[in-house]
Amino acid sequence: MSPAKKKTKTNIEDYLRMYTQMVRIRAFEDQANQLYLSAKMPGLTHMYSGEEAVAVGICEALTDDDRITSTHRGHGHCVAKGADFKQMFCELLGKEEGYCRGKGGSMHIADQSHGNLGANAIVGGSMGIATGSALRSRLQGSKDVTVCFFGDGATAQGLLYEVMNMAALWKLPVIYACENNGYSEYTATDEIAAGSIKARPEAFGIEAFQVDGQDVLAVNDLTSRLVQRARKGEGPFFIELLTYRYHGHHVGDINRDYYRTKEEETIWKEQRDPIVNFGAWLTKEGIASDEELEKIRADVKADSEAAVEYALAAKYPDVSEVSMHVYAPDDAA
Amino acid sequence: MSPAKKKTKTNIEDYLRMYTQMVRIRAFEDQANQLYLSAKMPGLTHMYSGEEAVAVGICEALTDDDRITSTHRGHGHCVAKGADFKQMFCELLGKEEGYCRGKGGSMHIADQSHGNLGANAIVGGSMGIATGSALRSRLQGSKDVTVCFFGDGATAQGLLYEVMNMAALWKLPVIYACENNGYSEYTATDEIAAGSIKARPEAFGIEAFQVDGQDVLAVNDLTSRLVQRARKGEGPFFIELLTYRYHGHHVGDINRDYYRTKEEETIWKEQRDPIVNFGAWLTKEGIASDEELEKIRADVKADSEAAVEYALAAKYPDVSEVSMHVYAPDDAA
Amino acid sequence: MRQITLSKAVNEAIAEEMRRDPTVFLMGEDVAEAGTPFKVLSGLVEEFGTERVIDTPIAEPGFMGLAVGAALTGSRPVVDLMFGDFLFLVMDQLCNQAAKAYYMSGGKLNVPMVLRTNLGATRRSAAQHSQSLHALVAHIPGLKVALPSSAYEAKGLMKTAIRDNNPVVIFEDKLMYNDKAPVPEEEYLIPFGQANILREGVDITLVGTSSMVQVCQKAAEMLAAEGISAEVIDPRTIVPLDEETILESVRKTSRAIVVDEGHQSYGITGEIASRISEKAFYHLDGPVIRMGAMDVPVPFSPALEDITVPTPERVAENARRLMRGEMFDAT
Amino acid sequence: MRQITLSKAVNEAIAEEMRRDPTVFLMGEDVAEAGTPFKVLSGLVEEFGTERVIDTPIAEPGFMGLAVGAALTGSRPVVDLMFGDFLFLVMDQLCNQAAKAYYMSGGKLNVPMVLRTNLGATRRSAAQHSQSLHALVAHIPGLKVALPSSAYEAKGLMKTAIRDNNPVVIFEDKLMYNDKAPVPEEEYLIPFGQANILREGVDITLVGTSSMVQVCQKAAEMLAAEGISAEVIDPRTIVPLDEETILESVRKTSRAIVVDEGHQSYGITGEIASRISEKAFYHLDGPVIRMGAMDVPVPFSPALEDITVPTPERVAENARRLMRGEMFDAT
Ligand SMILES: Cc1ncc(C[n+]2csc(CCOP(=O)(O)OP(=O)(O)O)c2C)c(N)n1
Ligand SMILES: Cc1ncc(C[n+]2csc(CCOP(=O)(O)OP(=O)(O)O)c2C)c(N)n1
Ligand SMILES: [Mg+2]
Ligand SMILES: [Mg+2]
Repeated sequence: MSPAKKKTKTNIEDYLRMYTQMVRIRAFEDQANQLYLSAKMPGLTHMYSGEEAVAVGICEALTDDDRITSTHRGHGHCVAKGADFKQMFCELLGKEEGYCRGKGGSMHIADQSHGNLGANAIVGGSMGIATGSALRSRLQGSKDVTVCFFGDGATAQGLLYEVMNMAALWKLPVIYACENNGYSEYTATDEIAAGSIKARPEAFGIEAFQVDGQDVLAVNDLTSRLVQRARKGEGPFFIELLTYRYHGHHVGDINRDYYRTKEEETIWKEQRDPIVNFGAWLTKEGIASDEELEKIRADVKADSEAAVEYALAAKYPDVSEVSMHVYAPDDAA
Repeated sequence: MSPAKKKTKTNIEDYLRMYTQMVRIRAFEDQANQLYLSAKMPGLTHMYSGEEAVAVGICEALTDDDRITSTHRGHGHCVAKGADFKQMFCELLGKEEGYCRGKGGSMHIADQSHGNLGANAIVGGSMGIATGSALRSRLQGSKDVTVCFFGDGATAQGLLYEVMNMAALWKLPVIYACENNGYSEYTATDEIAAGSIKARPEAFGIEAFQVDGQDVLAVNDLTSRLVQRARKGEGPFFIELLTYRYHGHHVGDINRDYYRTKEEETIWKEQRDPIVNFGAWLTKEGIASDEELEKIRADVKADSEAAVEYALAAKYPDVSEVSMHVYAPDDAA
Repeated sequence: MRQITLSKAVNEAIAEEMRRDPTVFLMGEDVAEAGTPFKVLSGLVEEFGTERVIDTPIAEPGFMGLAVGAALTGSRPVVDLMFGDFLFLVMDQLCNQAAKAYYMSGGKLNVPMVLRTNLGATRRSAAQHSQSLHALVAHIPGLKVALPSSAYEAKGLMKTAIRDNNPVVIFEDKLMYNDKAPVPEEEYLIPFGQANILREGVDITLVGTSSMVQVCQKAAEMLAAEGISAEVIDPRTIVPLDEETILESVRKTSRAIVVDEGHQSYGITGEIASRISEKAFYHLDGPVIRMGAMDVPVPFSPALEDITVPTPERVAENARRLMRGEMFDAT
Repeated sequence: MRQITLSKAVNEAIAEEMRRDPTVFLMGEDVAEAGTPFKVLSGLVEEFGTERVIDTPIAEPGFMGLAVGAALTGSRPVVDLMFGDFLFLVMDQLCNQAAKAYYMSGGKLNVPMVLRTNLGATRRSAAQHSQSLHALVAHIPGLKVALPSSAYEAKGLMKTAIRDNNPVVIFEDKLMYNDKAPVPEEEYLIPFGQANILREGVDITLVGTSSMVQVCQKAAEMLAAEGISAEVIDPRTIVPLDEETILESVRKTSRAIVVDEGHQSYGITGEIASRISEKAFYHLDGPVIRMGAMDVPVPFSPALEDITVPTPERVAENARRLMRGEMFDAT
């Protein structure tokens, strides 16, 4: 664990909140996976388990005024940015009380109230959106920063280079957060990314960093510094976060032998788990006891179960909603 | 002038051919400009004058089997790759004997017989095409190389980064030739390109070079080396050629003061003209006399005038051609 | 009333809205000092500065993406796309992102932005600078599509577009930039979904869009000289489409020709003609005739280009045949 | 005859053509070892190697561009686009480049390539993974567009597409990948521009495309039970369109419904219905009814998604009303 932060009263709260948030993501995904396996969830979904330190380390450096854009693997970002379990599960099940009234589902979940501009089912599709949000911040003289999450596979999309060029030219307050989990669907990153990912933003004059994405404190420290600098007009920035997804590319991707080994999975899960390792650090440093952490996990689990129950019982939108929300009304209307 | 090449019998022929080809481009553009100003040419067009050493230096390093893709500013590439004046002027005037039977015009002129896959009116639009031609060469075990011409402004197109990534991953025999003439329409390059153009391909693991685009020998030497290496599977490569366009962005762009100074234009024209400087070197080295060069210029001028006359008198395609060439017929047909 | 060019009308509309609403800004290639290659936006950067009139790199997908993000978070961008043909480059940002955000978010996020671009052939600009691609965006729910047919419409529709809370695509006819029309000094807006009846008539309805409104007007004049009374209707917006005005006219005239500059097949004319055939079926004296651009890429050669688009002569000829009750193939 | 899945049929077609012609190769995301997420291409990399079954980065515009360049210079690429919704990303390379090269070069350069992708909603995949966007490409001259409606068509049309000298876009219905149909062991090709009459009838013509062919078939069965005899026609390719077969049928039945899974407005149904209304006008007993998908982004919620697409029940209901001569609004 990065020892950059000192143990103070405030930090202790921060640490425990980060721990809790990571546990919440894991619990959410475990429930979502169960819902899928028991055929209670429509469609399919992409699990964030294993990458919790990335979303939490970053989002804990942001305020509700700061925006994020998310990806197809977006539940983690959504939880980390402050979303509520019930509304999330309702959305995943297509229920009226979902964040998007059931119209978006897992791949389009958004949470306007906490600055989550939404998941995106087009790989790289939100790179422009994030950069545009930062442009709006600059134009309106606001201080908010936007973080754009995307995967290593998404670095193949030309859009990234178009928007990084503009962000660099105009010094926009945007942070590109590349979650490098080593795979793009069923293909290893080296087979689809030439040269160096970090050198690419640098060629556009953007300061770039690489960080251990399993170390929530390292992620949070770096991001906090960059967010402060971005607020002062020193952006944009690029962070490559080295991480790993535990599950398949999506919930149905069960046989993975042809593209990655069981050993590799085991090493990441057993030696580099961001929650286990952070928990161990917290107890070693005397910040929390095993029992306290155990209670956090138990509470979160109970919460997530209750939310699932709630969502399963919640009602679907009325059929009349099908043609609502195609066009936003006039302000006068 | 780069002294890299020795003065031998063969080289003398090469040198004079390069000189002639540059003179041909200039003469072609002067005629095209006149046609436009006298309202004999339909549409509009983009002049290559000033950049001759780029097209000639590169294309003289290629064979007819090698392919190029060209741009909206494509007459120079077309001439340099071996095209005939008559068919070119016929195309610019929309005549049946044009390279594209008058259907393409200035912005789509192509010359299949010499490996010119065509000009493109979409900035960056041929980056994929050039790279795909190189992929075909690799797949079919051919030795030909493809050169992709594009401007500094075109480096803003994300497509470039998508295809460079694939070219680098698969070691394709393609050379990206970035004609940096300092402007993208009415905007200076620094205002639209962040960081370093040359560092961008390097970030994808592509060897990149910068060369004086007004020095035909320097361009030709570098390209010849890279073409040989690309044939051996050591590609792709990227060349940034520093050059200048004498005319406006297009023939109608007359008042340019708001985006570039008269002084700047004068310096390039009077001190850095690729034809004048190469001519001076040829006479200084005793390769050709002033009279010989003068005769080349006079012959080319006469050729170009004759071609214009021919094209003006040539006939338009029959109206029935309007619905021909929408679909290629079956091989059997 | 004063007469101003379409170009000036667009410029005024944007300037007025930028004065009124500080969240409106402009972006695109060479929109600032150069005022676009068509010079439509000249003078705006002088008034509003480079913060609100932003020159972008040649990165259409990229700056469309930025506009969507800015619009989603409280700005009102007006994006300039130099040629309608470049729409193909921005389709993902426009159709997968901008068009769907309001729906996918269950009404929580919306994208108030304008994409202004152009259409129209016969400028000798060849296949990649001459297309009329409005049918593509009209097919995508969530987008509104406006087709001004004169300076008056260009101003009124642009102002409405900027105030609309949805993504709106406006296609100007690039051959019309210098055409003048009466435009009031006073502020006015043209509501979306209200067709304009340019000329009343009783024998036949001519529905024309954008550049084809003038073509229909000229055809109507030719027909009038022969005693055929044509009604000319300009829908002004094709999404939303003012179906009622068109249907009412056809119920009266019993005959209709729909004229549009997009390719004929799978385009605008099919939709409008179908709605007429469906909903005014028992009033029709003959088939609804469609006249779009030929289904060929736009050729460069002047000898070929001009015959790809409908002309007043051909509209009038089809009208005569329809009047005579001939059964014919208009294509 | 043996029965195989649509997925297997596509796989066989590509394998056969790759064996026959060494210039044919495949490229796309996860097409090699993974055989695509739908597993349609499983086994091909084992037979043909990674040189001819090429996994690409997630760069749709880029690899479409590569395919155009390879096709222009002597290869015959088959490009796999994982979801039809990603068409928006490749429109420039497809529509400005591939579609126009033959024309712009005056017949000197051509682009023999196949873009295979899919369409179809009701898979709970939400607005960006459920679209049926075939109308967009059908509008662009220079492209051919095939819509297989069963394993039999999928194989025969794919083989024809690969041999065609033009860019062809094939949309498979992603809900049909596991549906089986009789497919001969012997080689066969299905020529483009030849509609298939699946069921003969005298009272009403049902024209259905892709996924909607089955819907029309089911509706026809329901109607048959009530004594209404429906003819069911599958155009198989919408560009070129076999207008004659459709017109001949309607001239016989005097009534028609056109059913397609793309959005209804400015889509496929408008074109086909218009051609019928124009060219069989004097044979029609009632308006040609169009049934497309609702003009809304595809919603995720199962409670909403299913009502956005035409169903056999609704087709049958419209047919009954048409038979009764009712005047009604089908939308
Ligand atoms: C434009 C586009 N192309 C392809 C896909 C299909 N797809 C979904 S996720 C994915 C892999 C993304 O890899 P990466 O960016 O590394 O994110 P990860 O899944 O590893 O989090 C692909 C190819 C898509 N959704 N959008
Ligand atoms: C996709 C696209 N965007 C914009 C344009 C309009 N346009 C034509 S040339 C040009 C500038 C190109 O600059 P550069 O690439 O540097 O080439 P140069 O003209 O300097 O040779 C622009 C913006 C276009 N043709 N295509
Ligand atoms: Mg990844
Ligand atoms: Mg330039």
